[in-house]
Amino acid sequence: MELTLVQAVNDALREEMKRDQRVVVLGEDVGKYGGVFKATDGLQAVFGNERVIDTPLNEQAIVGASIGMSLKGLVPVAEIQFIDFIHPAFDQIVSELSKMRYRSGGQYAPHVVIRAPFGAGTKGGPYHSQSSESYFVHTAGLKVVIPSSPAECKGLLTSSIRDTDPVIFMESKRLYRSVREEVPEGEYLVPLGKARNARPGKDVTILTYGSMVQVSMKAAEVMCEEDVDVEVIDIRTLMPLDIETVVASAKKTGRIVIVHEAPKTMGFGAEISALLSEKAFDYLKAPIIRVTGYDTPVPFSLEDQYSPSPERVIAAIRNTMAY
Amino acid sequence: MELTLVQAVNDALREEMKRDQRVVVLGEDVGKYGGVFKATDGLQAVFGNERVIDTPLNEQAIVGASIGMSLKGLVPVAEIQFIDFIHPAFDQIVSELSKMRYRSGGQYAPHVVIRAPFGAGTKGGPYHSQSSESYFVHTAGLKVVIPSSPAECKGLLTSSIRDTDPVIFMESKRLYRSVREEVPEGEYLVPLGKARNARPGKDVTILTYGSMVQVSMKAAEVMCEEDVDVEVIDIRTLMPLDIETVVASAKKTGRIVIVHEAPKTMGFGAEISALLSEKAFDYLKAPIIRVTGYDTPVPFSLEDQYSPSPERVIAAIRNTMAY
Amino acid sequence: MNAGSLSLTPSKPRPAVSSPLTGKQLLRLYYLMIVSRIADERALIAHKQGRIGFYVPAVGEEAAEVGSVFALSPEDWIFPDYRGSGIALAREMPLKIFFDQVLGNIEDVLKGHSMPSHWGDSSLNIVAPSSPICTHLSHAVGVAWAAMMKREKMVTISYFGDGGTSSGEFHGAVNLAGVFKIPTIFFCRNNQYAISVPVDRQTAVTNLAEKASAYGITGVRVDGNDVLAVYLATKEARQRALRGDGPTFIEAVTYRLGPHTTIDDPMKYRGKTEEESAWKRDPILRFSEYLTTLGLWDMEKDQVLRNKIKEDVNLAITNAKEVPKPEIDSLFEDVYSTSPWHLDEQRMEARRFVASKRQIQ
Amino acid sequence: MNAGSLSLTPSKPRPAVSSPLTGKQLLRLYYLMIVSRIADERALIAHKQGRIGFYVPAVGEEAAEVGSVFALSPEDWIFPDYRGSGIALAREMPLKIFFDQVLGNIEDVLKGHSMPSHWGDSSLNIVAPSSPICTHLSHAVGVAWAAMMKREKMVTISYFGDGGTSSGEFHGAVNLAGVFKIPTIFFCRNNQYAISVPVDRQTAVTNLAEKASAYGITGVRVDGNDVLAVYLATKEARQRALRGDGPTFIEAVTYRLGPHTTIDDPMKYRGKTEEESAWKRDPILRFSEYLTTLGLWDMEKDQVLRNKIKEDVNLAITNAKEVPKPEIDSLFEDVYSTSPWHLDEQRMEARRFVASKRQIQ
Ligand SMILES: Cc1ncc(C[n+]2csc(CCOP(=O)(O)OP(=O)(O)O)c2C)c(N)n1
Ligand SMILES: Cc1ncc(C[n+]2csc(CCOP(=O)(O)OP(=O)(O)O)c2C)c(N)n1
Ligand SMILES: [Mg+2]
Ligand SMILES: [Mg+2]
Repeated sequence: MELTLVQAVNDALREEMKRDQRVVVLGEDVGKYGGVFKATDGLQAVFGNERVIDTPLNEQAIVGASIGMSLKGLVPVAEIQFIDFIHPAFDQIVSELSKMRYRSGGQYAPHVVIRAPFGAGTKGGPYHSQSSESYFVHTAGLKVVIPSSPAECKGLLTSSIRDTDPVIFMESKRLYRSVREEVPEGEYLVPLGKARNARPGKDVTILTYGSMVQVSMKAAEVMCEEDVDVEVIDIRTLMPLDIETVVASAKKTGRIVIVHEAPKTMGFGAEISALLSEKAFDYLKAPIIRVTGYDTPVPFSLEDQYSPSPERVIAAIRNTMAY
Repeated sequence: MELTLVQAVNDALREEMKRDQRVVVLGEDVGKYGGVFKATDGLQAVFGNERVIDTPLNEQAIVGASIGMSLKGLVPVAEIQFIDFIHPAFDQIVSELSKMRYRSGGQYAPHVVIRAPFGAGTKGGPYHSQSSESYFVHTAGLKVVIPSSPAECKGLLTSSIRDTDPVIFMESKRLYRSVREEVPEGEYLVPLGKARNARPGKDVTILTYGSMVQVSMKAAEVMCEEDVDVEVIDIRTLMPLDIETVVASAKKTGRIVIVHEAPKTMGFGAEISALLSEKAFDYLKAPIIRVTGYDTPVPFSLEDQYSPSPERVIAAIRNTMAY
Repeated sequence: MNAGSLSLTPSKPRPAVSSPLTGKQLLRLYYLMIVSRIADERALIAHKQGRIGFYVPAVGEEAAEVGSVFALSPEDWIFPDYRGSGIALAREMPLKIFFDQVLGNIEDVLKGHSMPSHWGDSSLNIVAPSSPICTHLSHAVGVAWAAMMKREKMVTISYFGDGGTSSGEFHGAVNLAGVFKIPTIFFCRNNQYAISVPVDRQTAVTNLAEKASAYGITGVRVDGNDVLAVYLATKEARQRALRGDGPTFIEAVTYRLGPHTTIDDPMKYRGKTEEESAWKRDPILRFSEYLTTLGLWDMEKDQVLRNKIKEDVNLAITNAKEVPKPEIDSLFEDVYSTSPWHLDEQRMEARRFVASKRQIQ
Repeated sequence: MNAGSLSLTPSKPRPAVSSPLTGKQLLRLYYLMIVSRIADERALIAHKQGRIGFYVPAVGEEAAEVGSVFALSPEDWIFPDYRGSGIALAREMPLKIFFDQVLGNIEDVLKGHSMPSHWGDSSLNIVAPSSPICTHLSHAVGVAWAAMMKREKMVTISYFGDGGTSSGEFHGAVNLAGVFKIPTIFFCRNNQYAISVPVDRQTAVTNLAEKASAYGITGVRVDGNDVLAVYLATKEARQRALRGDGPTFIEAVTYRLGPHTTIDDPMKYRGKTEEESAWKRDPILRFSEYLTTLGLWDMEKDQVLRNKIKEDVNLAITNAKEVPKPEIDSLFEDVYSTSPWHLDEQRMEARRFVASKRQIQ
């Protein structure tokens, strides 16, 4: 069936809730309303309001209660309405969700997924556009997953729900309805921790994820005309990173462009760049280039200028080729 | 006068409160008790409980009220008891403190300093030992300052209080009482945004900050015996970074070791490494090495093993020299 | 705690026993409510026409917003949330400033940085809000605290919704204000919903004003569709604050007659009948009937006034639409007091790309 | 809300009208309180001797901790905070497990990962706490919620201090529990201080149990030095929860007789006289007098019991001290369910350095 990304989220939740009684969904407006983006549309009608729960407006309690539920054998999938509103729950995430297994010597291990839409592209201004993955990748104990297309999304969300570690699952709003693709029906899994070679190439490697995969693919197509053969790696799981795939591609091409929407400074590109200079130093033919969001909040009016465009990626590819 | 680092904090606060009526201090236990580390000891007796304020146990209100006070012309210096307990205020910091100037087009600009002790070394377990600078460096709109010695601390804290941008000022607990040094009396400023060459050298550059400067200096001394001349740069201000000093040293030595206590993945070392591979690519003679805390919570019992030791820095120096 | 419901303009119109305001003031109040209503209505239409990208209407909550602002002095600082059209306009924000903000054009005092409907203007002592719920409450506490230390006679007021009372921010700010008897007013528009979530799913206490008792402060529940009742409750709260008797939590019981924002569809979570019965309690209708009973107002005047305001609003929207968007450099302004090297670098990069329009779709 | 103070063991000893417990149970309660007291006292001494690095005593709060735990069933889950010696010991945590945790040795069930005094053990349904204030309250809500969905007859209880009621976490968790009538108990040990901050600086409401009314739940204020009153209040709360009547907020009014932790000096913020008068309300003294009046106890028995427990505790400390520290690999365990490549790499690195003891000082 052809689905948009937000429909793929819905489908994955539906399948897992059907398959596994332990799975519950909770968050603000996720029930009757089906979520402000309709990601949980119709679930309450099917699974009842005990398993699809409209909560009060308090993100820390949503995450905290999810942790508790999971300790008692449920598998909560919490929705945070926008990743921008996850910060009230930051203490729960940093102090509890990520560290509970550790501090209890493995006795109490929260099995929780937090889903949240992120990224610019929908004219949401400074508080409905952020890309906050860095905070979570830096926090040991969390897994961080970001899908780039509807099918990917279904497979990765299903795996995230089954994974026994806490997962921050970030969904690009820009992709929610802009693409449709064939998504396998029924059970469909894409493993965590494995990157995807979205476009094999030999001259330059683009390392990217989420909606920036599309942007990078467009840039790659354009570069064909200039006879530059671009490889695009869809990172998929930022933590744990598929280091083998990333390093292998870097060694092959020796020219690296990293693309993400999050701000540059301490964005995930910094970590990839550092890892590659540790693990592929002798293979690098040019400086690793980061094409990213700027180190500013996301402005309302100039949002289009904020996010990396194919043009910016192309310029980076040309730069690295010319080096 | 010879002071410890925590006394230097006290001295800087005292001087600035004397000089500038607008400066107020607030936080948990900062008043009568003088702070759990005694950083604000005696201030309430001198400046009264209107300017040295014991607050209820709520970090978000401490930061939020500080923002408000500053909009009305005060200069609040808020203490968060441990950086580990700053997370309840994370939304105030990420959504408000860092973005208010931006979203208001410059109309409302919070002039606030948040001080917090950080780092391992005092057997505090997972929640009294963290080094959280990454979160703040990644958040555009904040400045981040970490002093490495008592005199540095006084000068940098004074500058932070006078700086009109919000500053996260992180004080290494490990240094609080372990070193004493001559600290200038009266007004003493060390500018923000300028790194310090703590030990000129020509073979290898160590980039570090906070208590890791000491650790790095020890490693550097040992390396003399092996005829390796190590330069140690004390970053001081992580945001904005003194890129000139960092790049100049990297170009000079071509061999880089970055040392910090924070976890490796997405630690500040990642950003420095990425920047240097952008700006000094052709000068690098060996992979940039990061010597850091591990990607785990800080354990109670094995805390000593967690933090970078001179031995680990020495091993990194030997590795880069042997490359 | 006074949690009894205050009502001065009874639903069945009859002359008020004694109005706290002069006839001129009553008409001014009405005028402000109408401006707010029409600005919202026109903005919703402009959104449907694709002329405005996003908007948050306060339709139905005009009595709560206008009545409370009217009770303040210009030196009092106002901390609105995103649902602040009635607040901004009651503070006499010019329609030009109002709609320049909605369009985020180059003349917007917020430089197009903020989302539409996040009005603020320092010259009016309206602090530009963020979007996260209730983070501004502690700012209002801080400003009032500083004023108290400086012995300045002023109060602050923060606005938020019923849903907001569940947030940790609410708790921290109100508790702090209670301990230090901060001269501030916490003004809750209980419009019955937090997007789709009804207030009885938000908290188990039916009377939100009860929450004040957890903090040892005064709580007042007021009919939020009664502009005079709101005015009086706010006025009293202001005096209480200035007297040194601490903060007040006001619950104004009202109803959000429109959608949550331009991207909401209330029919997904509540019925037409519920909305229709709520329209019968429309605060503007009620106040106009009251004014009519007092002999201060009639249908004809009403039509003239509405037409005039409609024109003004339409013009302001059209004009705001014609003002160009901000220049690329403004993307990098106001992150810090001065631009650090990395933002200089990034600005240079951005400039390069802005010239070449996007070509790849 | 029942905010009246419950008192069953009046300060002036006289036989209780009717004790809710048998003589055997009363003696057991007393025994548990004494174990808790002596464990704390011995730990403080061991700390002074440098044999223990850090400790959080609950001296003075034994009635609150032991009395409430005694009212629970083993299947109920307990969420203590860092001041939980009486809680752990009342749950019959063996002294070995107790002190292995304090030492963080290789036999510690928490693998030495957690700080001392952060007791937890899944076999006792005690959930290992973190240090940040009140983050565990919503966990207790979640566990009870899940149990409710599974139709399991159990409740959860979370412990926290007076200071904790100011946190955003408290607000979020209690409000949520109220809305969904979650079978959980919020147990506040009001020991008058949050480190140095007295409770009247923490909140403007004098009666913390009042806070329940903000959430539409039952609030109970109980004499926290009266072990039977605490027991009864908790028992009732448990029944209320199981009946489906929702959560209870219990404020146990008590006093922290010792320091906040081993690194605190209470003389910096309160006087000797205040402490001395508080010692007169020592819950153990009071309960022993009560038992004596009942003819269940005497000085001699007391001495024998105390000596025996002292020996047990000293032995447990000595033994725990002798157990070696965890191995280096354990530093990298339990971050994830399985170790990712980067932790494998880091473990290898760490192993290399652990062999070579630190040489540079
Ligand atoms: C911390 C946070 N969480 C979620 C949101 C998304 N959100 C925006 S408005 C809203 C409902 C607010 O309801 P209420 O407080 O009653 O105010 P109203 O919109 O009814 O005026 C929600 C959930 C947000 N802005 N901030
Ligand atoms: C979020 C957070 N802020 C600050 C601290 C530091 N701290 C530890 S205990 C404490 C006081 C707690 O007082 P209370 O809640 O009354 O409990 P008590 O210690 O008296 O049992 C503080 C401020 C913390 N642990 N967590
Ligand atoms: Mg509402
Ligand atoms: Mg206390």
